[in-house]
Amino acid sequence: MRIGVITFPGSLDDRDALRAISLAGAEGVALWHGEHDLHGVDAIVLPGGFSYGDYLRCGAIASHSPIMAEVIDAAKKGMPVLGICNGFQMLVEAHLLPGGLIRNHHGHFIRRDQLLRVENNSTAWTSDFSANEEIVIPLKNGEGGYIANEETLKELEGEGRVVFRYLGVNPNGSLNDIAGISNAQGNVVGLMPHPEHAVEAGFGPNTDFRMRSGVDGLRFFTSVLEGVLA
Amino acid sequence: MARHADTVENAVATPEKEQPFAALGLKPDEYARIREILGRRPTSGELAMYSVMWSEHCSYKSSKIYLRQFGQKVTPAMKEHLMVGMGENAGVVDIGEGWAVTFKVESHNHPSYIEPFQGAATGVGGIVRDIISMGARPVAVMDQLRFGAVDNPDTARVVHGVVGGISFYGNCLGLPNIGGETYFDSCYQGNPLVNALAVGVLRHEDLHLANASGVGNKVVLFGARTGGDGIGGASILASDSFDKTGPTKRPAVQVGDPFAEKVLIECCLELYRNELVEGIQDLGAAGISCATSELASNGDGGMFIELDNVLLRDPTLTAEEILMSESQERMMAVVRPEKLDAFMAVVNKWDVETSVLGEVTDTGRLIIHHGGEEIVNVDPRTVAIDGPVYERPVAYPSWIDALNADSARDLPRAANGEELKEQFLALVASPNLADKSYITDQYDYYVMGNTALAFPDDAGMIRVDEQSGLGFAIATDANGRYCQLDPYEGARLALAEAYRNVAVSGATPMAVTDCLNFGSPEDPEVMWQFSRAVEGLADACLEMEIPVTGGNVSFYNQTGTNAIHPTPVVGVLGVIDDVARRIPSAWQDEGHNLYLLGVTREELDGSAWANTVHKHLGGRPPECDLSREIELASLIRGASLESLIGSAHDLSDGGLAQALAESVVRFGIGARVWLNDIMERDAVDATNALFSESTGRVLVSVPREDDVKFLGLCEAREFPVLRIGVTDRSGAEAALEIQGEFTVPVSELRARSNATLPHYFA
Amino acid sequence: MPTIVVEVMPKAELLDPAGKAVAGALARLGHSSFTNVRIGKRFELTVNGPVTPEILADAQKIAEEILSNQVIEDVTAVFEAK
Amino acid sequence: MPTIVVEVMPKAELLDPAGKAVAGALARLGHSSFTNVRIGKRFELTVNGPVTPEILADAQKIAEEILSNQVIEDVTAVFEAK
Ligand SMILES: Nc1ncnc2c1ncn2[C@@H]1O[C@H](COP(=O)(O)OP(=O)(O)O)[C@@H](O)[C@H]1O
Ligand SMILES: [Mg+2]
Repeated sequence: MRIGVITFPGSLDDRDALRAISLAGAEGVALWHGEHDLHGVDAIVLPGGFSYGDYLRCGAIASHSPIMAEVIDAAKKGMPVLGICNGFQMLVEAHLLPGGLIRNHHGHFIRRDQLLRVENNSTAWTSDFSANEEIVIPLKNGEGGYIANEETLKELEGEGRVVFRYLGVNPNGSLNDIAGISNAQGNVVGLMPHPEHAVEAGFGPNTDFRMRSGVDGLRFFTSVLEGVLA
Repeated sequence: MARHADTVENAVATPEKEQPFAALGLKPDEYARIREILGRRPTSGELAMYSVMWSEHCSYKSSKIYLRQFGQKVTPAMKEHLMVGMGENAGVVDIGEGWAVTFKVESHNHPSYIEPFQGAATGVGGIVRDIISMGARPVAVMDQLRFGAVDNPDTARVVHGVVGGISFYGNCLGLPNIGGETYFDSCYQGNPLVNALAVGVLRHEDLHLANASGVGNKVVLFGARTGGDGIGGASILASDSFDKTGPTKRPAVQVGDPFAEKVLIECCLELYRNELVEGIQDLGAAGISCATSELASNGDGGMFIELDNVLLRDPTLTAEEILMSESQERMMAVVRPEKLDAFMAVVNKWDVETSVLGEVTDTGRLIIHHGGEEIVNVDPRTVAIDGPVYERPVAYPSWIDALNADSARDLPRAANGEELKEQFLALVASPNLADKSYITDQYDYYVMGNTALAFPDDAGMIRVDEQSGLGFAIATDANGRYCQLDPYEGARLALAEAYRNVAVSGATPMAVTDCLNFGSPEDPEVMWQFSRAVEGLADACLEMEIPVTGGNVSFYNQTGTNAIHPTPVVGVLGVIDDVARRIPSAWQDEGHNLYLLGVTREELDGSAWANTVHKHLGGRPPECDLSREIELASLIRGASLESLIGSAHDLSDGGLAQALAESVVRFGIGARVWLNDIMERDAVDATNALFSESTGRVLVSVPREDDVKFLGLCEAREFPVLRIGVTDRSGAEAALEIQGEFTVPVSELRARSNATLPHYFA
Repeated sequence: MPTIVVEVMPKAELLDPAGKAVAGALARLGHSSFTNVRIGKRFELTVNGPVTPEILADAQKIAEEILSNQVIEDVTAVFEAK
Repeated sequence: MPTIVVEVMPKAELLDPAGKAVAGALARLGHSSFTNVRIGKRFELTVNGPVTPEILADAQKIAEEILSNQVIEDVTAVFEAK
């Protein structure tokens, strides 16, 4: 299976996403923002970083990139798309996911090993988790506060489209402790924490067992692998 | 409206014209020397160049005669792994398997006081460009910070800005921050120190140097456009040479654009990969003046530049301002004409604006044209290399004997366990020892996926080769209080501590960088401190056989007659064959034995204990036995190779007490510790057993099954070792028990340690 | 050169933590007359040549589609600066 | 309730990375009439009661000392919104 990772100017975690994909047993394909070609990939990751410096709104300028037209098209046809952090912000700006992401309520960038609950394990990117499983995934952002109007929140909650929720600490003031959401079909998932940083023992988040040993992020990528093979 | 710059022709014709050299920071004799070199008065453009390049910051005119020691006090062993030594943008060290590492620490102190956010941000940006210019991919940053008193109202302004700026720039650039230092002391009140360190990795064959060789090769400026940043000084020239309306408003501050720099990194790496540049130089202080004169000096000696080709952000800039502008995120490359098209294709791919300014010549002159006229015609070496050199007067400080005589030996000690506990808690919560998460939580260390260790571990560690696990570790240290007591010893102690911090991570120390932060060189007592510190560092490096590969000097950290404590920040780089072997600073298991390596002496002078409990600074810094440090490092390495130890934490500020506190708090696993064996063997009291800052000591945890082997190792090497406790329960019950003295729940320790910085800054 | 100003404010019904933080700071510093603060953006677009109705319309379009995110923000004004 | 508006812009002579990024995006998307973009902030301060000259003066002071960083920004306007 081939999973594309799009590099935008200012993308930072693109190489990490490619590494995660290969550790999960798939083939990573580097894609370039300026092209209109998805090179026949089966799924797409929009990686973390600060595309175009995130100066306007996070992900806003990147969401107008040439390749995003193809991504929007493919997503609407059901291709699995995962937006991580800046990628989540792009999905929101591209209106593939509802709501918006704003400055953290405490005003700072924050990096922490974040406990999450997997609220929905039937999306393309979460099928390898069990329902309500608690996982630890690194989080690092300055603008990760999820907001949406009442109606949207109700819809997300009602349809089970809140995929991940922060446990213990709400690190950025997100409404309803929302860490990640999906579209109605479940093929497009966006979240603020970084699964690609929890894929290799020695370089991941701390767990109760050992420092830097967390690999919960790997199953995002094995999930999509199995989904496509199935 | 067109402004005509002062031309060479004009300079020849008007020898008597008065020039504002003093306002530009040049001394009368320096100005006279420029006239002598040129055989005429300088044009205003030349004056701009000489004045910035001959400044203390760029020319090292007060420090040069001392820094030479770093190149002289060397043994063949010290050169063995050095691919590039002092004098280039950054030193390069061969770490094996075809890999090399380049690293350097630099100051951005003054700008960070004026505008803390942008000052600190551009400090990170500047040092990272040094690393790129060596042909390396930057892979990590660190920040060494010194602020004024924690409770001074201005300190919060500086802390918020500086930390925010480092976080913003480093995170946005995608470089993991893997460590640093944070100290508060009123001596830094008007002179905070913001040092930034960057590390890069490269394959041996990718090494690039800053020189302009090959007559006819193109000189190309790329990256951000040139604006009026950081050229407060040049406006003096502008007003002098052009009109009577007074200087235009030119800010002294620079604004950083980490996004532009990130793109520049990727663009440069692609240029290197495709072998499209012959030489490259970053633009930092003194901008185009520095880049052109240095590239030319280090190459074939000549260069012709058409200044009109510089892409401007602000079209009203004068020639002098363009020459002096410190706009960030710019690079200058030397490119073969036949490769120019390929070069342009890469920069266009990355949307990086680029212009060809001129070419390399063999005239031995740096000639710059503007508006079709010659405004600069100099021998570039006289600008970049043969600047003034001063042997400034030094004077033994009048106050230092009295300070040294005032030992902490006579300060009252805790009378009982309860008092000892109060002192312990006070230290744990003191701003210099308290938990730094308020700061470090704002730094990303995950990006790039190769961070094996970062704060709060003693050293940061990065995997270089994903197949073999080859990596490097790095730590920096400087204890300004020790340096105030004795700058020679203080510098040696800084090296010893950084060396030890790298060693306890499991890596082998290999090379040194330094950032020497001092008061005014025009003060003979400061100059004495400086000379002693450099001598101490150079001697210590020679003794440890570990070379200084580069660094930076920051003078004038002084308000009136109040100089900062001498603060020579020393960074040590080590290599580790496989980062999987890394040793954390804190234990992760219950029931391990705790050993103290090294001996404890009555050494409380300059200590955190004296500072926190008695507000005292006096006496002599702790003794520093460098051969002991080498033995200690080799012992740890031996133990690590056999996987005998679970954790290792070096003892420094706050002594054993602080090492224990940090170790139990980190993973919430308590410990039972006894002091009596230390007190008996080393003939010290409980206060010293807990708070002495004797060097050459490390606290290690060893699994029971490896006990015999570990002790055998210590015995074989005749290294002093004492079993001082065991790791204990974790969870809600976890506590640190100092037997016969006191017990503190880990939760209380954590709460105390975590509360301090948020209390002042959150 | 002529300039078009675009003003964008966070939607009134949505959270504005930055505004809230500033309001809190003002209250702590004793500036009690101000009960609420909202923080938006002001864009100044330099126009190359005269501001025609077409250019103003283009600015309006840009304001809605790029300079703001209509899900969380409102364009409150687009006008030529005098 | 009455509102005082404070406008803060980055100093003209300093780099405005945000404006630069947006200008680049506009050009790439074909909106070529706009040659330069600068991005500042717009604060709306809600006032509890009528806007007296004292309150306006206080707002001016706040604008200079709290809402802006005078080293890199200018307060370009402080006025009561109609
Ligand atoms: N400004 C900073 N940036 C990054 N890391 C920091 C900073 N200040 C302190 N640290 C980290 O916090 C930890 C504790 O600092 P410190 O007590 O000074 O260490 P040590 O005593 O080992 O030199 C170290 O891992 C250090 O790297
Ligand atoms: Mg240490």
